[in-house]
Amino acid sequence: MSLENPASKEATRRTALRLLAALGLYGIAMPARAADAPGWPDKAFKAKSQDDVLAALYGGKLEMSDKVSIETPEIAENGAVVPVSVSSKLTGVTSISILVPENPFALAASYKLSDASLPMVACRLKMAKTTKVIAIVEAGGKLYGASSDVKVTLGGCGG
Amino acid sequence: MMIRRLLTAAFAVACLAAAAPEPSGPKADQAAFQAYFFDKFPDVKHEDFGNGPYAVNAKMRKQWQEIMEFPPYDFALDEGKTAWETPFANGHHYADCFDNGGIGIRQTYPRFDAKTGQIVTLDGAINACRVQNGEKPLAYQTGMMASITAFMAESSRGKPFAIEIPNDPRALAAYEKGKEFFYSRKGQLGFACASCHVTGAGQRLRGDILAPALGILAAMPIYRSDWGSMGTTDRRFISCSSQTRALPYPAQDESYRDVEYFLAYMSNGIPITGPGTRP
Amino acid sequence: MKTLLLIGALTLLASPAFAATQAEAEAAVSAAKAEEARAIAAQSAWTPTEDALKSAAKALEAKDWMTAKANADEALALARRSIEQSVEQKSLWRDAVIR
Amino acid sequence: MPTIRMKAISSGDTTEVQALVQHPMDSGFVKDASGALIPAHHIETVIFEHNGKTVFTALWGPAVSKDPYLKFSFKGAAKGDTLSATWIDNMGKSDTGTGKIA
Repeated sequence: MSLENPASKEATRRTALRLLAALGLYGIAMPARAADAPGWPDKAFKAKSQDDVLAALYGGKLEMSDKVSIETPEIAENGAVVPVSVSSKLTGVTSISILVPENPFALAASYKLSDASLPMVACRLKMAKTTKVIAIVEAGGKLYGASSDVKVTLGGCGG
Repeated sequence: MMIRRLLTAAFAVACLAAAAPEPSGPKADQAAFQAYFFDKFPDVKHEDFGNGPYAVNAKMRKQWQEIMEFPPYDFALDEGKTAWETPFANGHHYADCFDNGGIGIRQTYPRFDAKTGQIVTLDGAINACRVQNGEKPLAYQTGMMASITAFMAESSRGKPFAIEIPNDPRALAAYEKGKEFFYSRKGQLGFACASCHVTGAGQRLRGDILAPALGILAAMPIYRSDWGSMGTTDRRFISCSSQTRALPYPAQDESYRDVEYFLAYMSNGIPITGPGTRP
Repeated sequence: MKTLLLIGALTLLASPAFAATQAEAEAAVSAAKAEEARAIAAQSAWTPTEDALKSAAKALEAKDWMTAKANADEALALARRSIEQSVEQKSLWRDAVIR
Repeated sequence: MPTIRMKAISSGDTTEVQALVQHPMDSGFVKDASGALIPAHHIETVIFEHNGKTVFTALWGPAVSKDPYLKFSFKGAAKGDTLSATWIDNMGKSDTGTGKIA
């Protein structure tokens, strides 16, 4: 999809939308709404890149680790519902975040664990296209990561 | 004695000769239909055909099993159960309209109705029940209709399809019309139901695995991730029509009811799995 | 591909040299509508025919006779083809039956 | 109709919780039939509490699937205990549901 392709009005329009979104102007099209829920990290959820999410959410450096495991399907049956589960062998885990860098906003979900929690979580996420999925586990103030690839194809005449 | 035996043999040969070129009729159709799928998917257990694409693709099956840990149709099931237990304004219930109080009977629909000479689907029977009790009919494609059929299907899980074609020329005619519909190419793309769900069954089309026609109705109604909601058999038929660029018929159109009758009869013996989830 | 060729041909026909009058456009639209009604009755209508008819109706409203006629002619051709399909399938479907 | 369904099963000291919440989770990137963007409408937080203590908190963006599903585990609860879940979305709507640990 290139900007130079004059035939692709739709692509241009979508790019324009994305630019608007990037500039933060996207919000003006929204109806007035209540303030975000207390404790919801607005900045992290609006970040476009993995680095920006890390900076907004943790401010630390990520180290890939085999003590973190992430499980995703190789081929998503539908990008709207992709099962993702993350677990870790680390102790003292305080949070688990899941990033989908190819989505418009990189951070999909972040979980705050308690003293009673076991270091695992499973959920279902939307993925716009074929992407890496990154799990970030925070333990003892440090960040450990693992990643996995998901192939996303279009839905259509099935079922 | 000798002559008699010869005559019997001759008669048998004559019968064979008459039948050999083309065994026909619903029974023969059903045997050939099921043999085709059992042969095409030798590793799939027969009772598993009601699980559609998940029966024939191991990778998708795993995702499905994860999703089935807490299936997204649970809310619809709850809604259906509540509606089932709530009396109509006249004090009657859905249960009063059906055999066995409506429990464990999904596998016997669609049925031929000798009074009208028409095929009655489960969805049609639910609305007939409502109208009979002074209630407005429900919209056919999604919402409450899907919730109630989900509840009824769940109560019938594991019961094999048991569709009857009574000895009535009108029932046979409906079956034949359904069969013709199933195999006729339609729409600008020139696809028949059979193009995707017989010839193409198990293959990928734009990322989706095409479900085998055998048992395809056993999972109805379904929660499709693609829809993000529940849908009935009508919704699936209508979307199939649109996908082939054929102008869809109205829900419960005679053609759709007939093809449902044909398809369900072809699946006799395949257990009900509904409600289901699909990509 | 056929549709593309058809559209190409129609575009040629719709060039100024062949500019349609209001009467021609209206006649083309009603002919297409009649044919589509037959297709619907035969349960063999196609969605692109409906789309072309909608575009034709819009063009009529906008008094764009040329576009209206082009869209109507496309709809007519599609409706005819869809009826032909159903006639062919009356016998062809039997070849697809699992035996 | 309740918007939260929970299944909490204890085995030994560990309780495995599965929850399904009914919510559109509109991303803000999808258009409706008329071509207009459907505004973002998604859950932002879900808080799970046991005996008045928060045991797990989910922070969600618009990329969480419609009718969200969540599974987690925690220690220290017993069969028969009540677990509660409260969600709040970006439009200020919220709901609380409870489930018995089995």
